[in-house]
Amino acid sequence: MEENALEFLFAGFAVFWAGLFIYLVLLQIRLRDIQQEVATLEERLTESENTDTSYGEAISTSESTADSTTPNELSKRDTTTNASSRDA
Amino acid sequence: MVESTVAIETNGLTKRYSGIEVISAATFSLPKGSKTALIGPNGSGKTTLLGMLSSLITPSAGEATLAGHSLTANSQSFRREIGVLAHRPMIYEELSPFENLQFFARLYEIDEQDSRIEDLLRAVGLWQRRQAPAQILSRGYHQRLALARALLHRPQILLLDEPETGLDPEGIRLLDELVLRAPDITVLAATHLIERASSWSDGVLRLERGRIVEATAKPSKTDAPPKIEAPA
Amino acid sequence: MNPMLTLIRKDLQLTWRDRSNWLSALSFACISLLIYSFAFDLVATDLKPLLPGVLWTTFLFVGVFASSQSFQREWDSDVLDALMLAPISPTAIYLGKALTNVISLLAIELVLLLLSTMLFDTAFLTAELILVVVIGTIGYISLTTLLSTLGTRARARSMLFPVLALPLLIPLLIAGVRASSAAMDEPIGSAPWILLLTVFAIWSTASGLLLFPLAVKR
Amino acid sequence: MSATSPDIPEARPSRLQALFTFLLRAVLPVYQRRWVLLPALTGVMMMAMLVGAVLAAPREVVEGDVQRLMYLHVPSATIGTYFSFLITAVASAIFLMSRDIRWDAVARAAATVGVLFTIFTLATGAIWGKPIWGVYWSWDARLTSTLVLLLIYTAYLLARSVAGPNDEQAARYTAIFALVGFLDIPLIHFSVDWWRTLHPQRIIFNTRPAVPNEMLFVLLVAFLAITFLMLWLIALRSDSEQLAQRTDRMRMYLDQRGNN
Repeated sequence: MEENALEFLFAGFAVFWAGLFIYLVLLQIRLRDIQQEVATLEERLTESENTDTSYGEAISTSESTADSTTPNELSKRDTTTNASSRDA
Repeated sequence: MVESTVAIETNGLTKRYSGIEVISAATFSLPKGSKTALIGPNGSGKTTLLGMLSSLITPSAGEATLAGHSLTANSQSFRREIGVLAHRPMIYEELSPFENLQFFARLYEIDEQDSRIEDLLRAVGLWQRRQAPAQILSRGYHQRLALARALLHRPQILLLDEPETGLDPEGIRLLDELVLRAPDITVLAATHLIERASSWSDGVLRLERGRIVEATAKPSKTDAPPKIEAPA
Repeated sequence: MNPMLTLIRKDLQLTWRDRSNWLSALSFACISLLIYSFAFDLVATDLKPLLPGVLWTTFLFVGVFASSQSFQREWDSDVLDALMLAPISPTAIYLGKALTNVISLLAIELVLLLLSTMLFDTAFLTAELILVVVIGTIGYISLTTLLSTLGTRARARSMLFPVLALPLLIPLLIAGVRASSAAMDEPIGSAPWILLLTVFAIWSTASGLLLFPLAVKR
Repeated sequence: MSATSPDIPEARPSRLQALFTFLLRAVLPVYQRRWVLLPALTGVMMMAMLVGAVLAAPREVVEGDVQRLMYLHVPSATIGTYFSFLITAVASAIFLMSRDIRWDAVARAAATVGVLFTIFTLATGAIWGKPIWGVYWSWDARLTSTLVLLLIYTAYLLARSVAGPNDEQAARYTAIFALVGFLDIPLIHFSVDWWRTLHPQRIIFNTRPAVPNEMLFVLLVAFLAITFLMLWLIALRSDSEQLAQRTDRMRMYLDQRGNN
């Protein structure tokens, strides 16, 4: 074996960090898609004039409510009038 | 076992598909021998409700008892008491009507199978075509074969999902005679033919967006049957 | 287990009635065997150790593709619900279907053994080798029958099924090839390969029995 | 997993579910503060590993500096791969029992991270092997087992991605596949080990003279670092998958409300 196989050591570490980097980029793309979907949902919600009061109830029954403040939680505060009255 | 007068009883039967409540807290009870029409617009959950009652779909919450057997126990004897006629005929098209009934008769372990099969095939008018592979028979005959299969093991309860689909007038007459007017069978049938329903049914269950909005034991002949709010 | 026999009888009757399915699987097997011979010129004496590998890869490919269709008939005409409604346990449905697959695949494999005896003039139809083939077939069929319940859902089922099934069967492939070499008394070391093959068969049947009801429950 | 304990349907609160809920409540306070604990612990430990591996650890006399890849390779091969596939199997089993779709999200997240670490293991193993054995891939027993796991779990992710995030039946099917895949691991190990012994023996790199304890200490640090990194990546991924599930549910609700 050559004594100073340093370039292999760096190659190994480079692969590790590159893998992590790619993983995080994929995660970011996934979150970008979800943000996009939330945005379209909000548009559909605002333009549908009769906000059905059972909207909040149907959604809250399907997931327990009090969410910890996750950094990637995309609960943008709704400025529009009709959607903000619902508290999860 | 005391002879209970209730054939089907549900308590808070619910089915959630990925968060959306397809059936929410259905609670009703149907007396033995009663004929109930299950009506409601498309997508109101009729097929899911029948699917849960026939133990094909596991409920997300709540329970039900059919013919004295609890649904959640899901014992095999429970399935001997119910006959099901679904949207599609659910028969083997490569087998002939006789072979289809023979196969299911063996599964249900019916005694003197051949005579029972012959009676049923004659009753639904398939006796002449009993050896032909089911493929070449028309959709109506498939539905009649499925009807014969549902009655094969003399169930106490029949769950029908739009039984008239694909049946010609003669077939519908058979359906009425064999099932809808048969004295001792309890029937819960989802149907769109509301006006026909009043001719055979002595009760109505109306479903709207997964909720039982009307459960009348005796439908009055006026077109607006009294509205009884089912306990939410 | 009367219901299981009824199911097997019905399945064999149906397989016999429209034999096209089974015949196409048989021809696929023979053709791939011939393709190996064209590719490797296996008659040369020093290539003998390759033969178990050739056999087992053909078995696996035929087996996986054939058993991915096992519930096809039930889905096409929605009969699976009728079977679930019958007073039998879902495991009987699984066992019935798995045994039918084993019977039809064993038939194909025996034909292959016959064919390769002639093609490569080595004795394949020995009792030991047939035992290994039977245990191996039970091993992979019980797994592929469990996995074939995927059909009801994924649209890209046909290509996805081998990708799902084959990696899980790698231990069986290795054990099968080594046990077959041992059966043809090739020198392959002292590891008890037939034992590993049997353990795999027992494990896959047990997981099939336990998990099948969960797979078909709606 | 959202912060409060998941609403497990109380069909029959068996002892098992009572124990399970009790355990969950015990873990909950730690769990709720995961977004503070995990980044901090991962950051500190990864830094310590990096410094330890490259500087503090003594140079291996036989293999030279490339042996420092051990601090990445060994933890990835053990904790990173097997522990995350264990989480996948456990989450799939819980999903099959409780039919709570969020556990399917956890299982998918753990499988994704598991696949990532199998790729790390194979990559660092190959790079480490090149200077020592002169060849990148030598069908070494452990690397081959990791390769088989990579095949199985990429198939799992592929099968799951065909269906939507909230598709319960597809989730149930892939949960069963994850269980079978995990139970396959011992069989893979035996078959690959016995199969590999037929190959000409190469000096496999873990039968070296006793490892000096500085190395052991850095290795321990590396193990902790990889564990926290894995848990953090899984938490990130599973929360975003659950977010996708919730938005998908909202879309379905709006569609359903829209058309009737």
